[in-house]
Amino acid sequence: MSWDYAALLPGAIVLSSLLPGVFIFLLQEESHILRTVLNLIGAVAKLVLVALLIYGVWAGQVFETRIAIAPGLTLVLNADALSVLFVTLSTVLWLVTTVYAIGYLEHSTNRSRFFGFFSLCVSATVGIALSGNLLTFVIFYEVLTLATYPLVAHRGTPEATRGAKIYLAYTLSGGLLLLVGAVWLRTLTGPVDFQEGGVLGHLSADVHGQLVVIFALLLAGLGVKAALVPLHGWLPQSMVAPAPVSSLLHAVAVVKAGAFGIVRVVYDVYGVELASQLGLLAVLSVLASFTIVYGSVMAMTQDGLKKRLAYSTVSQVSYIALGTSLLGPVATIGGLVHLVHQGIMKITLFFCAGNYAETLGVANVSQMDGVGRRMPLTTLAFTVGALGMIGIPPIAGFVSKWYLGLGGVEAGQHWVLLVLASSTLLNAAYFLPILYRAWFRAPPAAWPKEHHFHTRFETMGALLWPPVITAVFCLLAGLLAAAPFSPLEWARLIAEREYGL
Amino acid sequence: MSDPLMTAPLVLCIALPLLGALLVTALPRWSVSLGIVSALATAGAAVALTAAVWQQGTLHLILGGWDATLAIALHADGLAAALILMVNLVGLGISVYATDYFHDRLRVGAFWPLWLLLWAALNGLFLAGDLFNLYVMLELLGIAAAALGALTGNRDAVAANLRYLLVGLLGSISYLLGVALLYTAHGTLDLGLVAQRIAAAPELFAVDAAAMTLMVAGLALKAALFPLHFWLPPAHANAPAPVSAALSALVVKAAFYLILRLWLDLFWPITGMAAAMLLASLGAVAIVWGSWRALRAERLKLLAAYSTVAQIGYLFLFLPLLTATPPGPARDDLLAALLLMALTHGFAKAGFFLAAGLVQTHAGHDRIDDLGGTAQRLPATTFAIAMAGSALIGLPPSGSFIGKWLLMQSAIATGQWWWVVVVTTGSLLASAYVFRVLSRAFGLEPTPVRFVTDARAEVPALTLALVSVAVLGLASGPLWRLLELGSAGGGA
Amino acid sequence: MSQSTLLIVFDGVLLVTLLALAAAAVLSPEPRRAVMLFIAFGLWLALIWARLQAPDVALAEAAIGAGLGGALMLAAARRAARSAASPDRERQP
Amino acid sequence: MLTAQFLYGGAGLALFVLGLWSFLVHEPLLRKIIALNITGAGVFHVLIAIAYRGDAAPPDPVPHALVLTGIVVAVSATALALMLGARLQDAEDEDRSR
Amino acid sequence: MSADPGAARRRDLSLLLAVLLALLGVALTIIYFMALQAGAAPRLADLAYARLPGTGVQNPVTAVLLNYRAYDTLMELAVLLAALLGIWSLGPAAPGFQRSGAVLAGMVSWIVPLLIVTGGYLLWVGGYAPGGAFQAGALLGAAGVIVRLAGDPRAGLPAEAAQRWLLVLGVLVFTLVGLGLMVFGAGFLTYPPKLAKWLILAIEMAATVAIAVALAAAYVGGRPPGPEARPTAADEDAEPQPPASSPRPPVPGR
Repeated sequence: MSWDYAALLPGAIVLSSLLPGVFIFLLQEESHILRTVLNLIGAVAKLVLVALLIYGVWAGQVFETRIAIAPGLTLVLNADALSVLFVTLSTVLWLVTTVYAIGYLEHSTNRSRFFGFFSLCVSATVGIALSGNLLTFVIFYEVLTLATYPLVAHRGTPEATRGAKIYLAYTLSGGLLLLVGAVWLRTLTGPVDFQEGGVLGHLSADVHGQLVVIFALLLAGLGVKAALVPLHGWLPQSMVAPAPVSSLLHAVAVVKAGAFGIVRVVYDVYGVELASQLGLLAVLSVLASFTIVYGSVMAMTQDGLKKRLAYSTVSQVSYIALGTSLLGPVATIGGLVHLVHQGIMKITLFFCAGNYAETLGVANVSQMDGVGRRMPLTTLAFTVGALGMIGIPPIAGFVSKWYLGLGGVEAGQHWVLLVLASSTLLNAAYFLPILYRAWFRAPPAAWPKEHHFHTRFETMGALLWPPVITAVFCLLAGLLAAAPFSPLEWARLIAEREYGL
Repeated sequence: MSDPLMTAPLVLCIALPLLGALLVTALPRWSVSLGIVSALATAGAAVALTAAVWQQGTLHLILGGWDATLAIALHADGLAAALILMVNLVGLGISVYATDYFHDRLRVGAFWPLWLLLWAALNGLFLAGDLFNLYVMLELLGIAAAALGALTGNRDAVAANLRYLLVGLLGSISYLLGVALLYTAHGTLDLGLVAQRIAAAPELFAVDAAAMTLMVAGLALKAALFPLHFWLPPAHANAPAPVSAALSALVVKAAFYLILRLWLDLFWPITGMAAAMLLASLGAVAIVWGSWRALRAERLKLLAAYSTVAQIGYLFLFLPLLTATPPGPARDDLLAALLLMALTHGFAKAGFFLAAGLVQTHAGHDRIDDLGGTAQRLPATTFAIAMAGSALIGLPPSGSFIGKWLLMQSAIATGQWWWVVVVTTGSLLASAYVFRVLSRAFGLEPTPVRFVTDARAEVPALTLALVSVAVLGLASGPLWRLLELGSAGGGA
Repeated sequence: MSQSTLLIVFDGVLLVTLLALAAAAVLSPEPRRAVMLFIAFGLWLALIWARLQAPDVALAEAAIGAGLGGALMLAAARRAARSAASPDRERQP
Repeated sequence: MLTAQFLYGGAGLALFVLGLWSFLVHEPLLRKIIALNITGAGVFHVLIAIAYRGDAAPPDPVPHALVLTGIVVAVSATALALMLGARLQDAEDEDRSR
Repeated sequence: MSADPGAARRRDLSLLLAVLLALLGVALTIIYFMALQAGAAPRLADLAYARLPGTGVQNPVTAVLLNYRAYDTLMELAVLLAALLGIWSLGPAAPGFQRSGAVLAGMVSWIVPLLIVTGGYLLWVGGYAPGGAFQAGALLGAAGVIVRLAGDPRAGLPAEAAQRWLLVLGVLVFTLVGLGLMVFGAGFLTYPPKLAKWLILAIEMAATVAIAVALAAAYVGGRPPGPEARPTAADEDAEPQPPASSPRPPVPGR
């Protein structure tokens, strides 16, 4: 274990939110300012550290923190291009969400508990992103489950406890399957780190049967968090959580952790070649496609805004899995870039949904008539996010879909276009009516439960600016897709490395 | 080896708590302060002992300066040292907690001497290198434990601990008959020498096997291996919280340690796959049955007690894996994993029971379904339960996560994949019972004012739970070194 | 030869009596009777141990095992009998 | 000498089994305690038997010492068990008279 | 025997157990025979006699108990102490039996001194003849039992505070001698041959007192009756055991 800068940085990135989290737990409930300061210090410090990391990785530096837990069992935090993509997403969105949450929970109870777990949750996500081997990945994956459970249950209502219980039942079972798969794999490979191009190439064909079973275990474990149908049941149920939690769960932490795990397993454990050869990619692509369509169909039937968004997540996250399942760098780029794009778009939508609920008491689509006039900026942000989801250029979502479609063609899987097209139609079918209501219907005489904040804007600043900022991100990610350090360019870098181009 | 300074910790680990017990017996008015001083001194001796083993390997001391066959030996290898360290740190935590828990002067006076005697017995048992001395230690342990368990004086507690006492006595008598057979056949009582003679006399297989059966059966009764666990849940659930912690975390562990010691060091040449499989199968049933009953338990402490039944089961799963694994790194991993599971459970279960005691004190009861408000009012206590609970489930980064990882790895590698099914089932059930408790912490109660409300009781619970989660999970490397130093097992 | 045979017969009689006493103690449902038989068993055991050249242990068994153990059991038997006979009068001062 | 050892030891084993049986089938506390004491006495008896080395040779003192220790341990446990039983009976009497 | 099915089932069960255990007995006897024939014959006997001259005593059993395996004996005294403390933790003793017959009272006046004298004698001869601390302690304890039977609620023992000191005396002297020897470089419980006799005697005397007091106190059956033993109401209320889940019956005040 060497203690130089390159070996410390990944660990420091995890600790930058973990330590404030621990202190926040110990704070008294009324220490509002200290808690806010700790939160922001952690978020900003992490951002600075990640910036250093990006620069270093771009410059070809190797960052790796290794801690031996026990002989042969090593905790590895390693920054490769793929980790950096996910770490950056989490870090940026955490900062935004922290600001949002501070505003959202201003008069809530149990805030020390909430922000403590909130920090733990982000630490776990960043840990997942930086994991350098399966053991580390499993550890952080489970910690994430534990850290998000209290957030889902936070409100303490019977529905919240129930939703949290369902969430836990799904994720813990999934975690166990993942664990078994990881352990089994280890008995075949010994201790190995993730590696671009996979680490199983040297195994003899005798164990290929075992490898298929192991993949099934890993996929089942990861699929729970990634909400692959039929393992998605927890996601709509956990909508009882407060809005910042939903935002984080859907855009960054939980769902993305599952999708990211699938990417890791396919590219850096099995290797695309082997996975394709074993027929694993075909299975994955079918599952992903089915999930995409199913999620969209279900979303159309929901009246609750958050539930509709939740099913939309089910559908959209599988774009990442779909991109991963198609052989060829272009599809890979599409999947990876959607990891980021879906994140910023979905978090925008959830922030807006939270604003509607918090400011006007509007929680259902049917109540949204005329919200655009009452809350124009929020609704503008919502519109950007929704159009992006549908795939209207020049918003981020278009870029993802374009590359996915192209990748499908490149891989010779033309049916992918069909999936994408039907999904796009369905997306339009459940988002456009909302936009129509919001902008073109007359507002009701009175909102269900309106709060007046003493501000000149439509709602409290801490609630308003986060979605606006993320909406701007959505636009920029689409408009500046070709600029250096854009998500797309970074995804291209990863794909080149994975395919050894 | 015979340097008295180096071997002094061996003696002090036993003599100090014993002296402490005498002083608190003779001077009941100062029992709390004398008790805490003794606890600190004992824990210090244990740390010194572990440090000594760490520095120079196995410690061996023949008392009285006589021939090894004639006298009693004290013996500390890595396995014993690691367990001693756990027992004494947990013991210290329990002691600090107890200063806050007992308020009635009479019970304070009754608790301390018995607790220190129990402590002396635990240390003595881990360090004993003599078969008959182990019997005496077992009896001291059993009597002190039953007396402590009945301390509340209520009817359920007395009835349960009376049964515990009788069952324990039966177990020790069975053990003693085994010792008598071994003395008859091999003519000495020293553990190491008997081991040599067993290895050298394969023609006495039947005698040794019978002795092993009697001894292991007797100890399995004390270790509450299914179906001999029936006495444990009521006895542990009805004892005062610090006592429950000691019984569940330490006393049961001591009986298991002895089984392991006999299995690895004494009977290794004659243990076979069949015997190992039998014990492991019972362990597997214990895991499922114990977890299931924990899930159905209505009271928090009863839940914790059933969880102990399940957790002991895990330790037995290692036996067939050890049998199937040839000496080498894989076997070292397995032994370390076994030790890690035992240590983690020690810390976690103690933390759990201490926290449960706090909940009980504050709520006036420990019915799980009605705990909502209390769990929320005591964040530190609930945290302790949560962390200890994660360790019981085997979630990362707890020590039992590493233990289970290595256990499953070995099960797959040796083709005994069915234990993986058992472990996952047990983990799922454990998650269910732990989170059944934890979900009570989320309710519509008013926000607690501060994190820690009752430091002297909450800090020990929290610390013990924290050790089981963070320290053992993330820094278990030293255990490998300790085990390497102490020669545990027929392979070495 | 004949002396050793005699000895074995003697031993046999000692042991059969011992086992009979133990069986009687174990089988007696009446507490006081069982305890009395147990004490007799203990004393007989002490006798046998003395015959086996274990006088120290014989003394201890007679005094501690049979004597004090028996006394403790007798007290318990008396308590059990009293409690069974008159559960209500038990509480009166 | 071997004969005597075998005979007496065998009787000890018989006592062990007898006590064990009684412990398992008889419910009342006092009977269980008597049974345990007889089980223990059986084991002690085995030890005394193997210590015996004929009338000519002095006996092995080590098992004797073990048995002495065992007797004291047994009486301690018996005393505690009986008193716990008495405490239990008080509680039960109380319940009944309520 | 009644004809109810439960009793019949129990009888069947006990018969079945009897058969199984009889088989166990037979198996054990065969095993025992094999063990006897293993040829470990002298076992520790010869060695124990060979080392006897250095032990400070001539009675080989005392040599094992207080020298070779003194540590066992130390812990055994701790077992006795633990049992007694357990008994005391259950509450104060019942008052003694009120009436003692004239016969008993008369017996006490001569049997108690006799027991005490015999006990002292056994303690003294323990060094070279059958006897020793345990036997002596048992006899003294028996004297206590008789005194108790004759009506003394304390069985002739002193007040609680003094009793506590007497109780711990055996283990205390034993441990302190052991530790003292360790401090002076001889090793825990390793007696120098010259001092062995006297150290063993000191330990035995302390142990005799402790054993006698413990046995008599165990017979008394609870904390010694006396003014300080009575729990106050305030103490009772402070106990954290909640009344709801565990109704604790009051300490019996018979």
